[in-house]
Amino acid sequence: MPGIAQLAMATGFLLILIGFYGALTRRNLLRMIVAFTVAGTGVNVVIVSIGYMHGRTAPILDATLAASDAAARIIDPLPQALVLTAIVIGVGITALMLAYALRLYSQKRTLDIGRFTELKG
Amino acid sequence: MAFEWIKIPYALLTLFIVVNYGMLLGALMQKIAARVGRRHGVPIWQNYADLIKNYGLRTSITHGVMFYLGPVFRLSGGVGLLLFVPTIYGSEMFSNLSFAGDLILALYFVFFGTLGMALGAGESGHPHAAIGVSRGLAQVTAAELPFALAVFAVALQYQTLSITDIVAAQQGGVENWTLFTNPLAVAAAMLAFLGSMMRPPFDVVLAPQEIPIGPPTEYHSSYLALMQTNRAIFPIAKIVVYMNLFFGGAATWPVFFLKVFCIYLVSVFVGVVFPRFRVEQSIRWFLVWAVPLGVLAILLV
Amino acid sequence: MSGVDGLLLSPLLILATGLGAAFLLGLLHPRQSGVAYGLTLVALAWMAWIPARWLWAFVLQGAAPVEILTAGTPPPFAINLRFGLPEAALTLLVNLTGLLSAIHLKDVLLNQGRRAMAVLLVAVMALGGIILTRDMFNLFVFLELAVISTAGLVLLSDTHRPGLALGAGFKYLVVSQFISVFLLVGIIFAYHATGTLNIDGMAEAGLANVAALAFFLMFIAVVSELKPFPANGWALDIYESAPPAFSALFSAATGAAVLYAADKLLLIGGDAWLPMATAIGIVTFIAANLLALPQTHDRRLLGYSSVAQTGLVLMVLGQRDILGEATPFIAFGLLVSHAVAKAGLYWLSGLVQERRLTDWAALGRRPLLVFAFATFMAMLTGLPPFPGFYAKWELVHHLAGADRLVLLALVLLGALIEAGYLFRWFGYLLKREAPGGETAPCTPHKLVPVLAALAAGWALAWLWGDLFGRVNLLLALPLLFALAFLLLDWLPAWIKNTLAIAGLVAYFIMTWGEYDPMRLIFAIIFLIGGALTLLASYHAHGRRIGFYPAAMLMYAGMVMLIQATSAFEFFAAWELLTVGSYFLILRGKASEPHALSYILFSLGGAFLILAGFAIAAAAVPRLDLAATGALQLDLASLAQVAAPAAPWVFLLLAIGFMTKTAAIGVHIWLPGAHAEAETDVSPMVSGILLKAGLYGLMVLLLAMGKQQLHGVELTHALLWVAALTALLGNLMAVFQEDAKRLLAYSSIGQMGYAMFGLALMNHLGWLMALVFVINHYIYKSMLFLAVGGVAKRTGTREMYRMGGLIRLMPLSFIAVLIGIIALSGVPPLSGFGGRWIFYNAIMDSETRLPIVVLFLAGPVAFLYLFRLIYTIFLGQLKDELRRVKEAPFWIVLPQMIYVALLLVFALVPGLALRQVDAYLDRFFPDGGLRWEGGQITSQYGYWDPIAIMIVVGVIFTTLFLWLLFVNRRAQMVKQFNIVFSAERPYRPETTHFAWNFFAPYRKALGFLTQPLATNFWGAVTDLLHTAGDLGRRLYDGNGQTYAFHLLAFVIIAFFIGMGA
Amino acid sequence: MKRDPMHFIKPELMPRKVKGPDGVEFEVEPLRDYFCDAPPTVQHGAYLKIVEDFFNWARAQSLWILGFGTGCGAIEMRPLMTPRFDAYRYGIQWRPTARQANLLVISGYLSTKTLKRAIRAYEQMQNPKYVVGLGSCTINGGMYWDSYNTIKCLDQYLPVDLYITGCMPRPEALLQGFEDLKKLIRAGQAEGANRYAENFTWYKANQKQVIHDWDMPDYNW
Amino acid sequence: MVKRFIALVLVLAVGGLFAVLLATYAPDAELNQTARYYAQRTAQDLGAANIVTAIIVTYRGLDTLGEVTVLFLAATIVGLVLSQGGQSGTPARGRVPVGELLTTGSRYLAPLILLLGVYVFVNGHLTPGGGFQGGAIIASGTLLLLLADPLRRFGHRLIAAVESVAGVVYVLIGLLGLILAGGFLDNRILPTGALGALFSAGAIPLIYVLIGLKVGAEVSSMLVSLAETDAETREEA
Repeated sequence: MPGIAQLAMATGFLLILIGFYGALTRRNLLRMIVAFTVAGTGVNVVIVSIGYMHGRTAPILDATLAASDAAARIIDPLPQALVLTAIVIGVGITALMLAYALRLYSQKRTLDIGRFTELKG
Repeated sequence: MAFEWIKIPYALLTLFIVVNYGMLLGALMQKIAARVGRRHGVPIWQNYADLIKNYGLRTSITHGVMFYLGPVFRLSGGVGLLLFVPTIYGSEMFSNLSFAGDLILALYFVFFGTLGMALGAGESGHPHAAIGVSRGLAQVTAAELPFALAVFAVALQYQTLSITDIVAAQQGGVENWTLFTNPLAVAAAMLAFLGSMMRPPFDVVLAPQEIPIGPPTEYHSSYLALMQTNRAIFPIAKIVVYMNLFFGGAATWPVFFLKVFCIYLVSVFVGVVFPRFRVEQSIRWFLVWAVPLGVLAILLV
Repeated sequence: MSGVDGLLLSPLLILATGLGAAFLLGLLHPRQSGVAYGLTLVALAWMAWIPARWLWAFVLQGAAPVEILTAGTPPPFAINLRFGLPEAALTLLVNLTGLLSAIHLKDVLLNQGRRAMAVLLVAVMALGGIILTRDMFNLFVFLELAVISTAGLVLLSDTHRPGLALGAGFKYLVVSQFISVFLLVGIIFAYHATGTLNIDGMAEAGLANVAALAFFLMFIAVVSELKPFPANGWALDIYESAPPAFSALFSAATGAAVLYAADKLLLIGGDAWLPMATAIGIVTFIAANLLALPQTHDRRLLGYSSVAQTGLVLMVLGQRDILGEATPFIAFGLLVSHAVAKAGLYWLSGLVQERRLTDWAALGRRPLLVFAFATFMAMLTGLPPFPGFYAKWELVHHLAGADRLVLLALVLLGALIEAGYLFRWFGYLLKREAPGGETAPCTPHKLVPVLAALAAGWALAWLWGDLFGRVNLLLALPLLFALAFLLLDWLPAWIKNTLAIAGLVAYFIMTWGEYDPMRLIFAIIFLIGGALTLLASYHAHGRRIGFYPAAMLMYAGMVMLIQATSAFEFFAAWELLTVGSYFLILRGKASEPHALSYILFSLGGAFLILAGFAIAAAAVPRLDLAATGALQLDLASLAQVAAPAAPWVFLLLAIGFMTKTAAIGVHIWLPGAHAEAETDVSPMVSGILLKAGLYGLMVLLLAMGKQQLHGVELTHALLWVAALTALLGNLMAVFQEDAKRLLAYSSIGQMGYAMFGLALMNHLGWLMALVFVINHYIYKSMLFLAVGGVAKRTGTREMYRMGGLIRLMPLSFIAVLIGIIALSGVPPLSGFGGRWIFYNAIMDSETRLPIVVLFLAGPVAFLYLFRLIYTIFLGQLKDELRRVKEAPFWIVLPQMIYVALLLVFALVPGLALRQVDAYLDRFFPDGGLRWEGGQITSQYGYWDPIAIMIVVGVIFTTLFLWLLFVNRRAQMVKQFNIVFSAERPYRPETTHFAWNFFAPYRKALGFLTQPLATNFWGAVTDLLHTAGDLGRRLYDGNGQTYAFHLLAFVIIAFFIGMGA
Repeated sequence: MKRDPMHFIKPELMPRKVKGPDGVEFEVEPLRDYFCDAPPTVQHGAYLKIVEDFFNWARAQSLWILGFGTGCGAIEMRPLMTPRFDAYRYGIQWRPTARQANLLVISGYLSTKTLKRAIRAYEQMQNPKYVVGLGSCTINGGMYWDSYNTIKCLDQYLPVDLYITGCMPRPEALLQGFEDLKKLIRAGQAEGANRYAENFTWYKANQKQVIHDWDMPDYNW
Repeated sequence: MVKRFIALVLVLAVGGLFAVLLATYAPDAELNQTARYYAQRTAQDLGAANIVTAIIVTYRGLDTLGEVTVLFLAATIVGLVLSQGGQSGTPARGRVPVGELLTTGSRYLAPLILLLGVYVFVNGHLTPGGGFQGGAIIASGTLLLLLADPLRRFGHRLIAAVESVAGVVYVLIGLLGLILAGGFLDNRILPTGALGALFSAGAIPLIYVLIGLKVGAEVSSMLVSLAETDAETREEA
């Protein structure tokens, strides 16, 4: 029976596929960037779903969770650390692409990617 | 086979005999050709008269050094070819200067005269001379091939390149001649012989009217005299090579005169009958008829 | 220990200084960009100094690789960085390129402000991170850092249309988004499977079936960063639009870093994934080179070339299983050559205004930059003495050893295509006339990186020579002598000429003792003959920049060729003389296309020889592996090549050597190359260089003797090829209008004769070949010099425009007269000797038919020889040539020496041939000649050269005296005093019969001279170009299409990879 | 040189400036550069009379006629080559080039234009050379006695050794004429070439008086 | 039309790839060795309550350094890209007047948002969240201010200074870790203190504060740059 992890991962993969399809078919730059963000979120969901273990709690040591029995009760903290970095990098690239899109628009008054094909061959 | 001083007078003797025989034979052949045309033909001593007249001419012009040396090259080619080949088999007297080189020397020395003459004619500045030379050289490439093949076949057959050995192998009766032991080679050689004798089927080089006698058009008086002496010696010298290679050589002078006459007659015999070939026709003729014979000769030896 | 363990030298500092400096720049006031620039340079310099110091420690002081732990906890739980020899070398390469690029970008950085400097610092730091990190996710972070900084740096574009760079940057980001998705998914699933993010941890855990898919995603993502063939449109747009300094950084540094990352990944994947890496690598190498052919934009071409080289290195990494411990030597050799050369070329492109390849002619006037360009080009095509050459040698040998011949063929094919477009470009640079625009002002900051790359190139050449172990090419005396002329190039020409001649003669005196008689002949021709030909070079005034290094390189190559004992020395010498002669031929005014076809055929031949040696080395039974080393194939040991490979080795080597002697089919380069070369270069190239090919054939035939391939006797085939070459070479010469082309075709014919002699494989056949070698050198050099002198005086090479020069240029006439008498084989002179030995040789040869072809070729020589001398010297003198002076003294002098040499060789052939005749007995016992006094007797006939000369001389002089006596008062007349049927010739031009001299002959035998070979090779090149054009249509400039390509590439790789 | 109709010189013979391959300009004077303008000299026979007689015998025996037919007489010369008359028997032969010929037969009327060619052909022959005139036209103009462009008396222009009369002499007459010529030669009286050399200026004056477009050197070697 | 079809095929193929991954995925019953190490050793070694923060700041400190550089880089390049654009910015087509509700609300909310952001990244090592989340909150505060008053000018000099100082100090702490403690970015250069206390877990809180400030400064500088593109006047960055 697909557990929560598989369900989350499936949605993550689905998001990635939607993101890819959007990026490949939409000609507008901004829509492409949005599609990439969707794909990025999908990846993040997948990463987080990897670390999930049934019936365990978040890796924060506090009153309810003593340091000693942490190993038995917490889920895998590493993916969460990785996802944080992945998100930040996603933000960085998206910001860059938006800036590019802005300048490309200001240059040719269009956002259609098909119009920026001076470099070819 | 070393050099002795006595060989020089002997060689000069051979030269004297051959020059005179050449003059007379040339006139005789002209007379035969005339008689074919039911003309009486020139007197037998006509060549002498022409020679002396040309030597006797008082003035001459020169176009330059190479023009001046042309006839000298030509005649020394003829004389050299004659002397490098032993004329009479077996006699030390008449083996001339053949100690210097063998069959290959004779084969290549033929070109010495041609080259010199071509350069002389070139210097004359006359376009007809150049056209004549270009035709002559073009024709000689095709004409020489069957002869070279025949010579190679004979050399392979007798496993030697020295002419005296080849003649020695053909002694003892007519059936030992190369004519009968290697007929293909002789056939190819004789076809090539026609090409090299400047007789009508292949005399587009000296075509009298079209390009006034081709290369020698600017030559006269003593130059022409030298060329006439060569025209007497050179055919005989070439025929001597043919005779030694294919027709058993000559042990004595009468046999020599007879065989030379017969071989010379072959070219005259063909010459009086056929009209003149253009250069590409003659090249094609040689490559179609003479060369296959030569190739067969090599393969079947 | 070795003084490298201080904090300031800790490898981590590479990253820390980069970051620290980037952040520090933020503090500076915008107007202090000068200070910021200084800080950036200091930071980059320090980042470069650390690995340099470590490299010194590793190499010389034997320091051990060091593990750097972060966060004080052991690796699997924290990120660790390793710093061994490879990392040190790579970081040094990256940081140095970064520093030099920063210097190159001085003015761009200054006006862009401190932000651009920060981006540059971070970019260099990121690449350092990729190399050092041993953690997968950390690798992902640094990769993304590199991507972003690349996108940022592309914007500092100096092209006048900034919009281009924007488009390229955006496409790059689009593609990198896809790549990062795959990489992240791959990493997380690999983590799930192995429980660790550390690369070494993953390697031990090993990736079972499911994890294999995860590894595939990671691997395909990193490989996509390496710009594999279908999915590299974005990379080329970046190369085209980015500023050159950045492209240098992008191609050299990023390429190297990501390649090392791919290597680390392959560590994880293990041997199962090597075939995929190889496949992607080789496909990229071939396809990128093919697409580079039709390029006209210089930076895009460099882009394709760098993509190709990266593919090649990836392929080498993929062959790690068979290369074993040689992998670093080869991979680094190729990578370093590519990096230094590509960076250098990009920095050079900064100095050129226009972007078309032909506009690089503007550099043509600067010798130093031309030398730099030549060095970079030589490094890229792997010519000696550069690292690429050693690397290619090892690579080919290992591939042949592991019997991967298809791969070997593809590598060589790709290298040949690359050589094609690079040498074509070098031709444009030197020969096309510079467009109006001067090169960009050579400000020092743009020049320093180029010179640094140049110095690095030559230093690496010396280093790789040492690393190679056996022979370091740069220590070979002849090569050093040639390179010394590079430094002396500022001297006037005559001093250099004297030096060159002295050098050649001295070297001959030093080494003539060690040659056996056969090689002694070649040594005499190469050295003494070379010195003689160089006499003609005194006629040139001024400095003749570039002539002497090229000439000395050729002579060095040739001398090393005959001194070579091992296959490696032989091949190195072969390529040296090819390169030297290429530069020599390229000096001719209109010689560019011909020099290109020359170098392509020669390199093609050289690659065949390389393949031949490699297969031979593989097939030689490994008795003494340890002693001589696997790859130390001696020329002599060619004989023990095992049966199945022997005929193929023979075939490859024979074809390779025959491209140099211009056998029919591969001869089309010769006429153009020899005709268009300069007056004193033609004799060198034609008289001396062709003998190198013959020497190669001799070595081959001596070593391997007769070979059978599918029942066909290879020497028999060689016989036919030689005969056809002789006939067709002579026939084509007959119909030439250009004098030098006529002589060039005649060389083809003569080489046909010489090869025929060799192919006869009997004593006299070889003797004939040697006679031809000597004869051909003497009369061909003489004829080329004579015709060159005439062409210099009359200003034209077309024979029908000359005529009647015998009175004005008598000495040239004598030289040509003696030359043609000798060449045609007419008795008194030495040509006849060759013919006489030929006849004796064919007496006992078993095959007869080729001899028929050769007999026809003989008299044909008369035709073009007479045409040469008649149309130039005899016939009618043209008006404009009436005041022509005799050829310059220094061109006539060698000719007269050659005339004397010919006469001496004609009179006393024994002087040269006696020892070699005895020497040949060792290989061909029967059929030798007996030399008694003047007479030479063979088994069949006899020949007495002195007697012939005397007899002919006596007859000639007596007849001449007789004519002089009889014809004393001949009246000297002028050119129009001819019997023109009682008329007067119109003009000299119409009376000189020279144009289409053998028209009837062309009607008869013209069909034999159809340009079949030219059409064939033309078709091959057209095919390659159309393939290139078709390929180029793949990149239509649309970012989305590039995304499609990437996904398609991933899917295809997946199906093929996982399927296999 | 204004175009004087009487002294018209063809353009290719006009002096012209020419630029050599090395860029040096120089003057080319065709008439002086292309043609040798040395005058003919009197050539004496061999010192000994016996040798000269012997040579004269040879000269008589091998008469090489230049194939140069001008007037209607040329048609009479053709039969001599045919079997019926066969001049070869007497050592007579036709040579296509003037160099090798020693007998010039002017066979009939001679227009001034042809005279120019005849002179050139005659001057290109070698000493000793003989001229034979056929028919009355060469003697006194014949039926063209009052024509404006024919040569009335050949002797003023070329040194004629023998005339064969008849308005056109038949081949037999020609043969007989040649026999007479042989006697002259054998007697040593056929020194036309020397006569031409001795009063060369006189001949040249007569010729120039008739030939107006004289655009060639005085003596055409 | 063909393009869509090919896109669909490709995406489905990639989907197939992911499907294989999904099908063969089996969640671990037990923590793998790396996670178990973190679970057991974080408390006693680093003294940080929030294990994820411990991993982010110390164990995988280099990643975080890399991340911060990514953001710094993105901000710099965005600034570069937009400053290069020159005056080609779109003319402000009649700015829609900002609603009264937004202006007053932002004036009230902005300080609160700022406070929340500071709280989040100060308690990064104790409670969920940390430098990045806090930085993002501060940036959202700046965004709110920008929305309220688009012509508002922020002192670029200030933002750049904060950014640089934070970056440099962060690197210095890293180097200090190398000198004093076990390795680069080791947090034990300061006493780890009691678990759960504000001043515990060595240098982690200090690093997180710096990261928070830096991220806040960078993201807001990006937003400001984007905002300025359509503003008429532009003073040199």
